[in-house]
Amino acid sequence: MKDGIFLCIAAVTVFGALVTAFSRSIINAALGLLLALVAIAGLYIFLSADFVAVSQILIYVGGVMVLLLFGIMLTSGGDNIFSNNPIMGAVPATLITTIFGLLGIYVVNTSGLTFYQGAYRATTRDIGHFLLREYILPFELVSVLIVVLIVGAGVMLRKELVIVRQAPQKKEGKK
Amino acid sequence: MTTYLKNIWEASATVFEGMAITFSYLLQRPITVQYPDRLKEPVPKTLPKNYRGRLMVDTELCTACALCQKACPIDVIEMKGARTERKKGLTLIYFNIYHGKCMYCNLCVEACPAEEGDEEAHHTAIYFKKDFEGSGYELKDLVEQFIPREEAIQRLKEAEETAAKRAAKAAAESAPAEPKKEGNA
Amino acid sequence: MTQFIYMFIFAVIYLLSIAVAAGFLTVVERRIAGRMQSRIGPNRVGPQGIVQWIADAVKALQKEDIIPTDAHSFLFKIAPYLVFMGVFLTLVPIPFGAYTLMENLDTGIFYVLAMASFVVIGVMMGGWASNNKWSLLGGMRSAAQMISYEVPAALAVFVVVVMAGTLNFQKIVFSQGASPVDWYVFRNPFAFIAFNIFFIAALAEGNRVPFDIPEAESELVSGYNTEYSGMRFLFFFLAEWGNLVVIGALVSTLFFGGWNFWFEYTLEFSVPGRYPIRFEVLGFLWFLFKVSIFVFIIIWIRWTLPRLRIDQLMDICWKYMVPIGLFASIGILLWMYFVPEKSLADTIMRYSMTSFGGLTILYFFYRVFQNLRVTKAKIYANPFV
Amino acid sequence: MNFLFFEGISQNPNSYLILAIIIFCAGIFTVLTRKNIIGILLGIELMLNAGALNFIAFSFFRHESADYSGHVFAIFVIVLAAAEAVVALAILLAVYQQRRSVSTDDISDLKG
Repeated sequence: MKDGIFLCIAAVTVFGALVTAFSRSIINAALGLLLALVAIAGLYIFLSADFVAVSQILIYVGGVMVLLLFGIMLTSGGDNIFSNNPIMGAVPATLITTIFGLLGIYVVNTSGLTFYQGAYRATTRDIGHFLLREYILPFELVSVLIVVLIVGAGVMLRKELVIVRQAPQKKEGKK
Repeated sequence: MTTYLKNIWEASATVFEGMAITFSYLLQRPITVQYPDRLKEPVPKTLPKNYRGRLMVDTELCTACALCQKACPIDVIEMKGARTERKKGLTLIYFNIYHGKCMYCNLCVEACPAEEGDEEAHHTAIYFKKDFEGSGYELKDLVEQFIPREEAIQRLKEAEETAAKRAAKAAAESAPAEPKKEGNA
Repeated sequence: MTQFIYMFIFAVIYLLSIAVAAGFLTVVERRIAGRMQSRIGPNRVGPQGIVQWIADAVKALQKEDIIPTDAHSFLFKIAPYLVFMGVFLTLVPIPFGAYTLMENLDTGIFYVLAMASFVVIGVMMGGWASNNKWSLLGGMRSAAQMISYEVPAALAVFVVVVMAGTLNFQKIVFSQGASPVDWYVFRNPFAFIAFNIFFIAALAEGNRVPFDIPEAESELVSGYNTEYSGMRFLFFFLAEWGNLVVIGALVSTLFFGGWNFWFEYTLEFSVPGRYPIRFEVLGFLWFLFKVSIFVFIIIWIRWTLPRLRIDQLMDICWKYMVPIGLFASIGILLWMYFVPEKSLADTIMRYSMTSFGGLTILYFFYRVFQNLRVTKAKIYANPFV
Repeated sequence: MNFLFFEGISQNPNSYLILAIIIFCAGIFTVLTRKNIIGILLGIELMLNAGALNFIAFSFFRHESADYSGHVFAIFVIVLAAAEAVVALAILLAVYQQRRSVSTDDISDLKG
């Protein structure tokens, strides 16, 4: 039973990732990514990481994917969503991907991890302890980073600072 | 800062007051009446005396003078009167009212010469009922035939017979007789 | 495998009950709206119109399922289910009693915040896939509004989490008592502020008036669900009214003691079998009572306040609720540090807050009766006309 | 490839690692073949997720119940991915305001 559910979730993950990679429409790619992210949250639950799974859904689905969809809708507005790269074509991409895949399989074969039937454990309290004891410095650095990020993103989109320059001879380049 | 706090205070206070007002409405009786089946008394009884509902014709009283038809500015009334042996004077052949067109201007009622009733139940031959539920499922439901179709056909036949009889009688009495005035065409 | 079947059966029961509750709430909302506007509301189908929602559902089911030309048909079809899923999944960890819950998740309230984000995606997808400007505008506004108001909601939840020391709903319920003095709202001023912020943010996340800009009928012809018809439209509605239940349950669990009915309830009862079943039933009814009060308040707010403008909405979120939420979350840390539980100051604060709350309610009813006296209306409290 | 025929495939570390490889490769392929900046962002998100999945898998299969460093790292990865997405989208929108385009071919001023 557990294996069956695992296989289903893994299949959904792979499907989502492949849709992201091979779909020609950007909105379909984004939705494939959404599927993959949710399925990866399911995999986290298999690995007894409930807090990380919920964070994954909260941040990716509720935050990142909404932002990405916003970006897609604001910039392409429904059209111009077919955008594969003709210069960096599929052949070199496939080559590089294959190299990375072989490398990964080599690493897996030499990982030395063994079969393990772990029980489900509640992790929230322990993660809290780890974040505020061992990893307090990175934690604080992340918070500083986020403050910088909020201010930076705000500044970057302020109207006065965007230098409105003439678009390179396009019909729609009014603004 | 003071404006900030003042805004917060005003928001909560006004929401509080507004909710008190709406809650007070929750404790009042709704003023809606449940038409048409849960009324204390039927609506026509509560209407004023000069309420103009649907047009109605008293076919017994009507003298088929066609004054109302002439008075109507938008041809709501379609009627015909002719001489038959039923009664003295003109008889109604048919009387149709197009309710969809009527604009309740009262001109036909003012023109009507035939009146009946005392001070209380006074009405002319054509008058406004206190009835307003005239909706129907088809367009032809808006045409009211006060004399049913079969009856009208019957009366038309009678009128033609009478006319033929009178013409024959007139021809028998005197050849160069004055032409009788027939009912309205 | 048997466990899986049990889970499936429970899920179906939950699904059916949330659907019935949502349907029933539509009738209740229309009746209350009617009374607040001096009219009656639907009262024809069944006694007092109580099965009006079935008639509505049957009518909607008979309608044609229209998919607009040039719409992205797959997204268009799947969006209402995503929205409904987002609302339904939030119900999983919410306890309706000591045993009446689907799964006592350890991540509890965090999980609820996470699942609510499916609603955002669904609404955006529905709006985009409709190929309609109004729908797109509604979807975008809705997404902006929901992810903005998640921030104050999370801050308010943070206050509760700090006070309870856990994310688990059952433990949050245990750490509050049954009497109003032990509820988190009346523990200290910061928790009270957090309650207000959470309630307002939850309203905004559920797209309820006065924050219903995404579906503003008069500006956007009902926003992201403009193009929907029949069953798919009904799913949006189910989600909206199911969300009412979720908001009510969340507020009453986090701040108002949850299902905790018995006054001497202790943790030892949480061992299965030790907790008497009559307390379970009483607690369930008590919880439902609290939920229905909050649902009533939400409906009541809807028929009291007008809709906000989009800039006012963002102002309220970023200029008022987020700073106040930050203030409350820092304040609660200081309060927890300096005022230990069951100290004198804590007790005084609890009792004074509780009496303050009670006095506010009394003053409210005083204002209500004053309004009645001003309008010279007779009191007619019978809810059935 | 006999790892697929293990009795408990969900308890086998290699299945998770292979999944992570597949996801990572899909991410690399996406980054390399997309012209749209947002498409490239999607690929980066996939790659980051593969990394986080590896962290969690390693943490789980280390057989030490008290060590949650992998989870903490995964959380950092998630948070930083969100941060990166925000910055990238802010840059993207600023670029779009100037150029009315999000294609990498049109933004080639520094190419020389």
